[in-house]
Amino acid sequence: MKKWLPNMRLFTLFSFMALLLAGCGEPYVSALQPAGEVAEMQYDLMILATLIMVIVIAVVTVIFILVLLRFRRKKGDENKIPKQVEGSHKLEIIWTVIPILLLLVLAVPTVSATFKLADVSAMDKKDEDAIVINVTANLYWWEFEYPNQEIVTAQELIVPTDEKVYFNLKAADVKHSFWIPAVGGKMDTNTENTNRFWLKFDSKKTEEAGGLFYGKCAELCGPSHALMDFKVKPLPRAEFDQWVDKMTAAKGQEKPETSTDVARTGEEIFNTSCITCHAVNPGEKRPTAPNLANFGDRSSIAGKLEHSEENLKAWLRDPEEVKPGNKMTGTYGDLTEQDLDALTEYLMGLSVED
Amino acid sequence: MATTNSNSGNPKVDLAYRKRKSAEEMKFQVISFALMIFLTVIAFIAVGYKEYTAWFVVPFILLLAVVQVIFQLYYFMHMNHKGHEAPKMFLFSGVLIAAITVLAFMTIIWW
Amino acid sequence: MSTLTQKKGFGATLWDYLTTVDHKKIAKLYLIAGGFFFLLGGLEALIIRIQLAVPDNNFVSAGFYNEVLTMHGTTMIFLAAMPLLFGFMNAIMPLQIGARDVAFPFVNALGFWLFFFGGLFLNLSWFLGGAPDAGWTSYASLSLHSEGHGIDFYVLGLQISGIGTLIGGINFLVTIINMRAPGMTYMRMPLFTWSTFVASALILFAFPPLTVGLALMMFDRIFNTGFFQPSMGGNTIIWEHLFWIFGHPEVYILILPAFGIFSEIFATFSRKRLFGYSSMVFATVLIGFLGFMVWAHHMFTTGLGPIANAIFAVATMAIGVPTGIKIFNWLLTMWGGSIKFTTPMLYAVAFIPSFVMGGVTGIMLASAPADYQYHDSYFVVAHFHYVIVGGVVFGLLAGTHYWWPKMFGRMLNDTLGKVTFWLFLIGFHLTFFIQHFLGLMGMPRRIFTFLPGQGFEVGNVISSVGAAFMAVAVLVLLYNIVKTSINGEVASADSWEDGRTLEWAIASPAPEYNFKQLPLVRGLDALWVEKMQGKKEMTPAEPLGDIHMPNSSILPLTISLGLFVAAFGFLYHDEKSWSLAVMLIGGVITFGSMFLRSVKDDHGYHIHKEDLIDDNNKGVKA
Amino acid sequence: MHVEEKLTAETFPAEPEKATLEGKNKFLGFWFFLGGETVLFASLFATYLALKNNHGTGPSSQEIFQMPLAFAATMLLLTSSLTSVYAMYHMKNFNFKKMQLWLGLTLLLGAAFLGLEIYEFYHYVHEGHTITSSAFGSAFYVLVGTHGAHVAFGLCWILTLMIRNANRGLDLYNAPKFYVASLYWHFIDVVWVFIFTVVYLMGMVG
Ligand code: HEA
Ligand code: HEA
Ligand code: HEC
Ligand code: CUA
Ligand SMILES: [Cu+2]
Repeated sequence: MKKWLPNMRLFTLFSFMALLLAGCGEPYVSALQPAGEVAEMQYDLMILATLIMVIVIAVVTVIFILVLLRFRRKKGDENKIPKQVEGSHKLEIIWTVIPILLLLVLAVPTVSATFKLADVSAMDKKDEDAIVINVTANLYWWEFEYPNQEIVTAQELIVPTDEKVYFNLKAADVKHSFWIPAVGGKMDTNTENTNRFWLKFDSKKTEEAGGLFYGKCAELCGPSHALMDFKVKPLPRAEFDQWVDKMTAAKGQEKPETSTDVARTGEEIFNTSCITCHAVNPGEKRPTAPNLANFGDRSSIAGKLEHSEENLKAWLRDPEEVKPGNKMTGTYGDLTEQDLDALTEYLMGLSVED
Repeated sequence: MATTNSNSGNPKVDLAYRKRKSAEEMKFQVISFALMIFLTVIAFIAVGYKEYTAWFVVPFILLLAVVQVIFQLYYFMHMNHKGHEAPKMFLFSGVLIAAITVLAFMTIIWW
Repeated sequence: MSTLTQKKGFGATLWDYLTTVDHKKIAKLYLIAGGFFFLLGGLEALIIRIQLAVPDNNFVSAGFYNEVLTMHGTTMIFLAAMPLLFGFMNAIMPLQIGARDVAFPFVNALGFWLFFFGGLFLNLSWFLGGAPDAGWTSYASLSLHSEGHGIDFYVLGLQISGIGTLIGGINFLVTIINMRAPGMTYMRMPLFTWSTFVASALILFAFPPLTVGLALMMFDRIFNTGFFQPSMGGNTIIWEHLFWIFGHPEVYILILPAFGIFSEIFATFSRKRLFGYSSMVFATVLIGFLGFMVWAHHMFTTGLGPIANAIFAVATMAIGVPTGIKIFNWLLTMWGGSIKFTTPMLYAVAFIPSFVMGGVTGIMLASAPADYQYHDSYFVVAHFHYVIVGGVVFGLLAGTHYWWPKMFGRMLNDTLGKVTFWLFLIGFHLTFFIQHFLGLMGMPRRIFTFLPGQGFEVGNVISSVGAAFMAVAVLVLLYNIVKTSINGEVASADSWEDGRTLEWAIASPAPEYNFKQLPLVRGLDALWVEKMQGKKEMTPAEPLGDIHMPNSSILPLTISLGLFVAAFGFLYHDEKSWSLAVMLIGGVITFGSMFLRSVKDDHGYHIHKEDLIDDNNKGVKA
Repeated sequence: MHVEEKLTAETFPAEPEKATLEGKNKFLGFWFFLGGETVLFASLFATYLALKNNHGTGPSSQEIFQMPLAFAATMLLLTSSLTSVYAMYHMKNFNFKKMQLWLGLTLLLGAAFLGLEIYEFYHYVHEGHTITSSAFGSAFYVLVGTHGAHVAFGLCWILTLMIRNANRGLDLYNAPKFYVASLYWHFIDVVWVFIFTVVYLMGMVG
């Protein structure tokens, strides 16, 4: 008996399904284009499940079509009384046992993956080398703290590629959920405890996706839940380390350098109106607002707008227009167009890169 | 219909029989009451007497509570009588779901 | 017509319905109120789909979208699907078991009015400062954070209507156990009755956790307790558990009666007895039982840990087995039958592939690690609309066409019915199939808008077009109802000619006492058994005698009205000076009515034998 | 047979609560209701168990619970369960007077229990243990308070029944009502058994 034959067929079907589903969506947001070990494990489970489900649907459909074609009431049969069948034990056993077997095929990898994905034991070992990031979800913005490196950033997550990155997840106000679809499934940020999980960012896939992944909030959290996006920038380990060094270096400075006069005016405005909420030192955590230390290096504004001067002005002019219900609206008085220009110049200059 | 429960044609005889039966049953009720009081006292003593560890006392008093409740249900609430099949089934289904709920809350909400 | 229901003026008819305790009239009330809420929920769905048709849309604001979304889910589940099913249970189940009424006619009416006033209260939030906006699940952190009174409306409204549902469930249970006609053993009960039974049992055990959850949330919001306040040592996850311990059984409360409706329709229009009757019963009970063991599959990403996730994942998958038994039994019921494609049968037939699609995506969701991806994405939205619309709504539409003649005495137009069917079927798949892919492509659910450039545009516009098809379908159905109630074909007792169960043995619509003489049931599909022996009607099990009937009463309405009034007092308790007075007035109305009910003996009345014989001459058979 | 028919000890059936269809329905429906109540209280107990150690800055259970008080309350309620059994015993024997007497006793014991509970709450509030002091406080008052509300409702219910039927005596219309009221009373006792065990005793053990 050729045992490999069904395997072969299964394999073909498997790859066919994979092909069908891949290429769906954009590589920087789609769970169908997995860009890391976690997403891949989940993707494989999805494909396996889909495969089983296609079998189930196929069986049902075949019987269904046969029934509909063969047993419709035809002309002349109006008075026919079909045989009143009570049931069949044999058939009933068949359609109890086969689904159980199919489900077992799904259940075993499910259980094993559940435990694999929950394995964060490296976090307890105080492994110096393991990258740990404390994520705090706030109403419509994300804070990323690197406790071992003692630096803080917001809105744009920077991680090393091709190694496990561990996350502590917590919410500051209401429940949110941390999700980078292309890289792995989500984990809720609760208000009363810290959840932990890990992700891995594949360097090749990062490149294919253009170097940047989209992250999302996946738990209804208020009006701007839809806009509570963040960006993820995976870097090769060496570059990541460089970034950390620059951030650390910037911590030492009293205050960020400002180059032009306009920027200096901006700084003054900032120091009167904004500093109460926003920190500009990469070592400082503020529960009130995103840390802006490396704002100039980001690829988006408030997680949503493209990073440009006009958009920054638009945000400062009326944050409510951009993100309804956000916590910055109406907290800093009116700004004139000159103020906006100055602030923009200043903020765009907040950078740790050269 | 009132006399469908009688066995004999004579309601007087029947009444005497029934009264005797009720009295008999009442005796059991009083006994179970005494036991319930007894169990309660034991439970209070087990806790009041501070020598035992919680690992022993908690399951022990829970057991006493369960026993006591069985007395209530079967004697005071007559679940030992016939005609209680449906109540039994639904009460125990309720107890099962109750147990799952409590168990879940004690195990998977730990923070 | 019976001598007791002659033509009346509008006022008298209205009063009749406000005070009725007749299960058939209460059924109509459920159908009207539930139907109204379905239109409302559908309107909200249309707003959702218009807003999401194109990226960055401004049709509605973010805050308003959240209200619409929350009210769509809440209205559809609590105020449309469940009451509509209750309508059919009320109308049909007593007939199917050969009973003259339900066990507690008064409580039956009370259940309806509680539901109605609860739903009314909830929807008044639109006009009184804003609807609830934390999703139909109303997770605690967000709902405690939510400003205004929206969530208070949710909590109090659902509490009131929930009590109504609970007592309705108890009523059905007792009816089925105590009121079956002679010979109607458990294993001869039609499957719709069986599924009513199991669904009622689920209601009995699932609603108390919701009651508690809502009460705790009310205390937290109104009296500043700390159940869900982490700063006070509270824990929001408790709400999630309580909600889902209720919430998961709830979805089976919805689907099981729909399964029951389909079971009747398959057998009737295949002219064949249900294949594997006893395994169908067994599977129904098993689904109900397993329904209580799987709630945490809605919380895989909450962080319960791998052990809990693994257990709940496997338990959830197990439900696929009994459900599969049912699917195959239905297919085999049709196998070898003589299938007639009436409108109800079309829905039943279309239900099979549609529901299986939704069911198997449910099994996919049950795979916990993969659910980390699916959860709170449009994949889940697709899953549950496939099971809910493809299962429950199809069931409701099928039941509407199937039992309409029995309830209202006129047939619905079959051609228009088929137009509705095809439009709805196409619209349904158009709307929801594509959503599976949207979810996998990274689109979260409950978002009021999405930004361009993420690949979500095409899918969303297709989905919105589909919703338009469904809307047209519903409009055609409404037209059908209006048209046929003016000049529709008058229905005979056995309206479909292939009726098998007892409801088809009596006139359409049924006389107020249902069965003049209780029927003697001699097997499964009682009427069919008689028909096969060449008889046209049931053999009576008792001689003709006086029939005992319950009295009408306005008290169910006033009891519910009192709670409705008192709820306003609670809502504004520390805001308005009149709140305490309103609370008291409401309390007086409710408790006063209850007091009246308990001191005034209510022995009902009798329809006399002579009047029944009279009826006979006018052509009503029983 | 009519439900209002005047009966004698001889004609009174052995199971008066189930002699009519209305009675049977009431009996069964009430048991189902108790099944639902079981789950309701389980949800409250579960919540309490999850939160009982989160007393924050307020007092913990060990610091405030008073064993003698809990013991006295327990004895009162257990005894009231027995008195209501006596009442049903006399109902079955068609002795209306004695039934009313024992029911009256039940009411007194129940009222005493409720009095103790109110006193206890009053005392706790003075100690700084209130419904808003911590999650523990909230869970405690809502669980024990829900039970207390059941007791209060039971008292009103039985009292109404006694007054309403005082001049009428027993018949098959009110016998099921008395019967289910006593079932309710026993159920309240069942819940209390778990409250004194889980809340008070386990609260002392820690
Ligand atoms: C009528 C309503 C209904 C029904 C019947 C179901 C049925 C099922 N549901 Fe669904 N579900 C919902 C309504 C429903 N659901 C709703 C409303 C939500 C979202 C709530 C919210 O968050 O707002 C939800 C969410 C939901 C989740 C959580 C997703 C998430 O939020 O992350 C999960 C996870 O396991 C799940 C699983 C299932 C399963 C396994 C079934 C099973 O019962 C399905 C069983 C059926 C079949 C499997 C098909 C037939 C079987 C065969 C042909 C036999 C062979 C089959 C196999 C071998 C697989 N559902
Ligand atoms: C019984 C349950 C039920 C039913 C039947 C439906 C029916 C529909 N649902 Fe809904 N839905 C839910 C239960 C249900 N839904 C739940 C529980 C949620 C989750 C909510 C949450 O996240 O909290 C949800 C969420 C939900 C979403 C996700 C929103 C989001 O996450 O942001 C969407 C989006 O497409 C949607 C669409 C639809 C559509 C198009 C229909 C269509 O099938 C509707 C078809 C009906 C009509 C189109 C009616 C026609 C009306 C008219 C013709 C107007 C006449 C008007 C008057 C006279 C008043 N639903
Ligand atoms: C109440 C405190 C508060 C004040 C005062 C405040 N902000 Fe903000 N700011 C926030 C919050 C909160 C956010 C995050 C908003 C969101 O994304 O929902 C934010 C976001 C921003 C962002 C986008 C950050 C990013 O990483 O994309 C910029 C830029 C910004 N603020 C600049 C300013 C400037 C300039 C001022 C003063 C003129 C100011 N803020 C004053 C709270 C404040
Ligand atoms: Cu944060 Cu949604
Ligand atoms: Cu579920």
